[in-house]
Amino acid sequence: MTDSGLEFDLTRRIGGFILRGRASLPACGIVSVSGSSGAGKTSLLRAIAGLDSGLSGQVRFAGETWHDGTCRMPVHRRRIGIAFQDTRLFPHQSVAGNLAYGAARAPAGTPGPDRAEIIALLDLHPLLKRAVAGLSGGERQRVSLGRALLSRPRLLLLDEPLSAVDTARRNRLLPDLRQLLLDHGIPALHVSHSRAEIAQLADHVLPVRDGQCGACHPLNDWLAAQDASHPFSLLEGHLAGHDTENGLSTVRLGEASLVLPGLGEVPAGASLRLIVRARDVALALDPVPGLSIRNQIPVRIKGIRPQPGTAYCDLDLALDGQVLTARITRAAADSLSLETGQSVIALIKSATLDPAQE
Amino acid sequence: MTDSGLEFDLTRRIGGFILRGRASLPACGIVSVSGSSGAGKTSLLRAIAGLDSGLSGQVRFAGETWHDGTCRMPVHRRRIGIAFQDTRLFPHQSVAGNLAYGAARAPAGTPGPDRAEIIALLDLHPLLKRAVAGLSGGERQRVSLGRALLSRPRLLLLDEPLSAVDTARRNRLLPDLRQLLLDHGIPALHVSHSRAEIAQLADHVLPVRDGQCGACHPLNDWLAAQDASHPFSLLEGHLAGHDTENGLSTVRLGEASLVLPGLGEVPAGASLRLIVRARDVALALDPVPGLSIRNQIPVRIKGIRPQPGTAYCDLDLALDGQVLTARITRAAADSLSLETGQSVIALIKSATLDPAQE
Amino acid sequence: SAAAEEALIAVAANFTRPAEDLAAAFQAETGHTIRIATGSTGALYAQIRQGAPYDVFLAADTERPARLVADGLADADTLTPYAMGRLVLVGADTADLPPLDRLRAGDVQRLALANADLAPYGRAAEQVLDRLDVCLPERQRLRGQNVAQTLAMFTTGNADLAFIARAQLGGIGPSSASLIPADWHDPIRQDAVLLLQARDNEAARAWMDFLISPTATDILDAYGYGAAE
Amino acid sequence: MSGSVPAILLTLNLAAVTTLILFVLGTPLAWWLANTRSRVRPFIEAITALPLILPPTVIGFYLLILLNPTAPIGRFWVTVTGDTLTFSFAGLVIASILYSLPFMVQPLQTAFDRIGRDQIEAAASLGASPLDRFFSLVLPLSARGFLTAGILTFIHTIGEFGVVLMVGGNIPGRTRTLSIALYDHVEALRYDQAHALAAGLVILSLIVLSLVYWLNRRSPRHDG
Amino acid sequence: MSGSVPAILLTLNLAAVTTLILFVLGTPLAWWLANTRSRVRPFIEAITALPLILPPTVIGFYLLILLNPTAPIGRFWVTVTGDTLTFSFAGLVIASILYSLPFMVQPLQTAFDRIGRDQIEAAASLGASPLDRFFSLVLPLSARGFLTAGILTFIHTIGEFGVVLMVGGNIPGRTRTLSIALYDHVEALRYDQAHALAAGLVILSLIVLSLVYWLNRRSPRHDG
Ligand SMILES: Nc1ncnc2c1ncn2[C@@H]1O[C@H](COP(=O)(O)OP(=O)(O)OP(=O)(O)O)[C@@H](O)[C@H]1O
Ligand SMILES: Nc1ncnc2c1ncn2[C@@H]1O[C@H](COP(=O)(O)OP(=O)(O)OP(=O)(O)O)[C@@H](O)[C@H]1O
Ligand SMILES: [Mg+2]
Ligand SMILES: [Mg+2]
Repeated sequence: MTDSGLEFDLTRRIGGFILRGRASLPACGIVSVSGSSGAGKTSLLRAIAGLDSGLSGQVRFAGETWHDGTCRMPVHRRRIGIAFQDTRLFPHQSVAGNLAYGAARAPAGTPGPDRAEIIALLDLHPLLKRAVAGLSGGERQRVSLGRALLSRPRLLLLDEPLSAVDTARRNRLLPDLRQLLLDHGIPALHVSHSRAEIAQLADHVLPVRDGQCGACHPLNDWLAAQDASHPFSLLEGHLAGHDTENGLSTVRLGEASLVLPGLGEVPAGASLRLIVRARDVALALDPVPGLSIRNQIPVRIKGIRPQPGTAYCDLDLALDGQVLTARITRAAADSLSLETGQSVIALIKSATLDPAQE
Repeated sequence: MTDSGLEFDLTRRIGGFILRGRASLPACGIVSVSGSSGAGKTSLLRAIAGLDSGLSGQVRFAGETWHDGTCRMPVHRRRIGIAFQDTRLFPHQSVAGNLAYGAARAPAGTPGPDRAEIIALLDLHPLLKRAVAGLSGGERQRVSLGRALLSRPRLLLLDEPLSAVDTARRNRLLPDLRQLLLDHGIPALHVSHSRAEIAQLADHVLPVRDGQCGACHPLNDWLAAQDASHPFSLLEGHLAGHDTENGLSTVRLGEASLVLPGLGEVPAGASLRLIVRARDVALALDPVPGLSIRNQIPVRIKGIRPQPGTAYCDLDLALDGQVLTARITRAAADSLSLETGQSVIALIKSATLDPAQE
Repeated sequence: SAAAEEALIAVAANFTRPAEDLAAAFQAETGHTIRIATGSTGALYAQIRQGAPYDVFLAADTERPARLVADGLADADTLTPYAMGRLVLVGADTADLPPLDRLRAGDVQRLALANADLAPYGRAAEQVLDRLDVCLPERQRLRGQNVAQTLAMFTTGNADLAFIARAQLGGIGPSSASLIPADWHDPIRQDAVLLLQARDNEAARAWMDFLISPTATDILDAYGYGAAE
Repeated sequence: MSGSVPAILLTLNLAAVTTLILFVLGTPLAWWLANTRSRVRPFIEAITALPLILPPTVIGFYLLILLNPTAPIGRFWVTVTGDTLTFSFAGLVIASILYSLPFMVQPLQTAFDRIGRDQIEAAASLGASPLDRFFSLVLPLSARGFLTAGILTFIHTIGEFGVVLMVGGNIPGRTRTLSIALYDHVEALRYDQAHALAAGLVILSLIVLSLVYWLNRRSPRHDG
Repeated sequence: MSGSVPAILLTLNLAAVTTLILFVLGTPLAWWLANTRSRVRPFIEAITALPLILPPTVIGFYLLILLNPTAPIGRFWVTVTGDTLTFSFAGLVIASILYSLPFMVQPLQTAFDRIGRDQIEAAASLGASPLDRFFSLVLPLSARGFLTAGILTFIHTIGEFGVVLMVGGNIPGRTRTLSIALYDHVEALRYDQAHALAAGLVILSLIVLSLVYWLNRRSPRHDG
């Protein structure tokens, strides 16, 4: 058994729609499948799960052949957990019965998250005795996700698993879900229309467009590339310390440091990812006193990229070996006479870095 | 027949869950029902539609009694269009057949949007001949919404109608949908977990929490009040002119003016609503030269509201009769020694005002 | 009157074929039309009691016609025996011994006979078995509801011997038969009766007369029915 | 075989009329049974299954008693139509309806049972009245149930024999159905004619049934 | 009535055995019919409906020919068991199975037809093998279909009469079932006994059936 994860190279025709995909995904971590409605995300997940006939090509997982031409491993032997887009709970069983269904069928002794953990994660306790029929849309999705997790899957396929769950709960849930998957080494393929959800869950992103799978990108590249009108930068740093009185934390990025709110529970020294929206970064020629913006970081302009068709130009700013992108209006860039190589001050409001904001 | 819209005062018990609601909604415009998953939003819509038995209280619409104690008008006579959370398309009919179902049953001569209009709005043309079984999640939702619209309803109930539609398409669709409903004078009750969707569609918001309907608020009040961690301000102004070279527009707010990108199509003189996120507003003691932030607006501090449990304090800034809210860290406020009554400069990056950003 | 009329005759199922031949001859002779409805004697009796539109009842026994008379549904004056049944024992023609000898010798796996409760041929067969003192366990006795079913059990190879009516012999393939002496059992008398509702039906009255005419007797003889005394 | 033509026509007529009437009577009954929350439902369900429990001839016997011109129902029929109910086509139809009732009601109820409220609610919201919903939604969604019910009823009426024989009385051209004719052939030892009639019946039915099922082959399965 | 006890026991035994065997045989057949895309499906469906088309006595007649000890099947049975197939309990069971087949297969197929692939796919993804899926999912979701099929089969076997009479030969305690006993009473003009037996049968069935339907009253309806 090799160390490889999911590999596939497949074609499927459904009516007038053709799905084509070829990718090799890492053995662990979460890959989000992104694409507009009708792009073929669900179809891709179904093809990988082996739910559809008429598939040509290959699907391999962890060195095991799941599909090769005509030879096909039955779905139930693949040990995949699927959270279906339409939940598909069993109407004749209670919530507890649904949760137990997969768990009871997992080979004895398989490692995986245990029931209590999942129930706590998804807050299922108040629902356990309920019939499936009376659940609300979001409750159904949580049960469906829990059922998939409890079947001790070797691979998780999550098809818009939290689209009916409110943002607050989703924001609470996603980091914990991610941690759980990483802790138990369960790789996942995840479909969502919400950029925020992808950003919080994924390691990689697999774009799908008109039935064509693109190449798999690391999350940051995708976040930066996928939509030029919402550029981000991802900065790696580590926690330097907390200012508990003001509720602020300091993150060191090499020489520079950033102050931001609300990381109270992260231990000092832990490494962190910060997502900084380019539109939230302003530039000044010199440090500015008497300003509410506390993060004033010296950077050097590496490149200036005017964005045709918009009012903007984007600036790549060198920050101690990392790149911070700023988006300002062209008019502002002109009036400041910014040039490549120039040293400037990047201004970032702490409030825009709050991880509690979606 | 009075000019009133939907009025209800109802109670319903389902298992351990109790729904209580009392409201009087305007005769036209869109009311979004907001609340966390399981709060009772779907139950409220069902109660209004008359889909559940065991309801006590009253429901009246446009002066007509729909429900009063034991007397109940049958659902099919109420002429409600419902886009169900789980779509409920008819599996034995094609997409065109589903769309025609409601249309064929509308009383002849009822005014309402016509078929071509709806098909264009929802981009249903490529799907018309398709069987319902092969549709993707988002496609199903569009068909379901179209079916409800085509039944020439007097009231629309939309239960998370676009949760599986990608953001780009949803952003294109929502303003047109809103315009269509206003043009035809169809009032709607709309459920969504997405603040962006509510912000684009609603006139009023009806919060639901643990089965209790709250009071109905105008959209701006709700946007401001509903979640203290995301304060906004809504500024009314009018378009002063365009700088086509830089892709910028100027909006006058009394004495002050704001520069922002991307309003190219709005005619000069038109009045506008600008949503300014408090976290995007920075403060300076004096005008700052050499800064990429172009909007530097003199304001007076009307109030300072520290936000306990967070790193922030929010400042209400008087701007020519309107109020602009700024959120900065308490540490910054302290170091600038800000006080009520003080005149300061509000800094707002143009990029954060872009209406194209969600 | 000379006008041709029509009569509906209820006939015990095992008498269907002779009845058809009789009807043809009757029609040729009188010009009246006869239609035949068949059924088990018990069912026909029940139907007549419930108003069935039959004109004449040709029963397979004497009991049911007598009861109809007692019930006030049939004309007592017309009660006529029209045939005497004869019992035969049939067996495969490949056997060395005639069927009766095989029965005596106990060389029988399964014996088919009619249900004595329902069919006079069954009662007669039981009397023969008693008389011969054949002790055959119950499970070797196959009982048909009537002689037709009894015969079917034999013709389909499920019984090696069967007590049937001599009139049925013409309908079966090669086999050997032993005619049972008439005095070994109570007479198997079949009675006909005119139903009261057909009192004014010329065809029906003519039919009752025809039944005991020489033409009819000849036909019945050919089928193996003894003449009624 | 040519002698069987009136019997064939009579039989087809009887089966068709019985099936049609049972569609009309059985559908609302099955729908009610599938939807009611009434306490008496199990009892009514039991009653609809019951006509099978007694042997046909015995049912026929009791029907004879019930329908004869001196009994209330039979007398009413005579005064209305001038004809008796027993030993007539009308009587055969009543007997067949009664005896085939379970084959109509039970498969329909099975089919109705699995139609969720969801789609019905959607149709109601689109302005469809209960009757409209039934025809535009329930009927197509339970097509297979109607097919099963119709075929079981039709075929059972064709093969039915004991009840018909008893109530109808085997009157040629009037109440002698195909199955009675076939029975007569066997009873009268006309085996050749019986074989021919049986073979014809089986082959014809096989062709017709295959055709019906073939036309229905696009079942509403796999729709979710 | 006391004389009817062996007949009652025999009948219940026959109906139970027949229903059980038909559950085992009919379920996979119905499942196959509900799922296959094969071209021969309509033909097989027609065949499963067919045993009803011939009158019972005639079917019995052909079964006698088919099963008799000199025919291949009958001979085989004799060499294996030492007993003949006709006029034995085994023969009755075979005849009843054949004759009740449509009542088992058709309602089951109707029930299976409306189970969507969705749930089955979900169960497969949770590690349930096809057989496991059948028992843990299909079976409970088509409970009503099984109930209908079981009851129609059981009751039809009880009321069955023509076939059983022919193939069984009315041997008391061995092949004389209740319906034959009842028929005998009517034929032999023992009306009082017939009435008593029929009334007993009807009342008992009504009680038992009501109970069964009552236990099943929580139908899986309204689940969507
Ligand atoms: N029989 C068919 N004929 C034509 N097109 C089909 C057929 N079946 C599916 N499709 C199309 O395949 C496409 C992919 O569907 P899929 O469910 O994979 O989309 P998706 O990416 O999951 O979308 P969503 O986000 O809306 O769920 C859809 O456009 C759908 O219409
Ligand atoms: N029989 C029942 N017993 C107890 N609680 C019930 C029952 N039926 C419904 N409920 C509860 O009623 C609440 C309201 O459900 P509803 O579907 O209205 O929620 P919702 O606001 O639409 O949620 P979502 O956004 O997830 O769709 C849910 O918490 C649900 O669990
Ligand atoms: Mg999808
Ligand atoms: Mg809901």
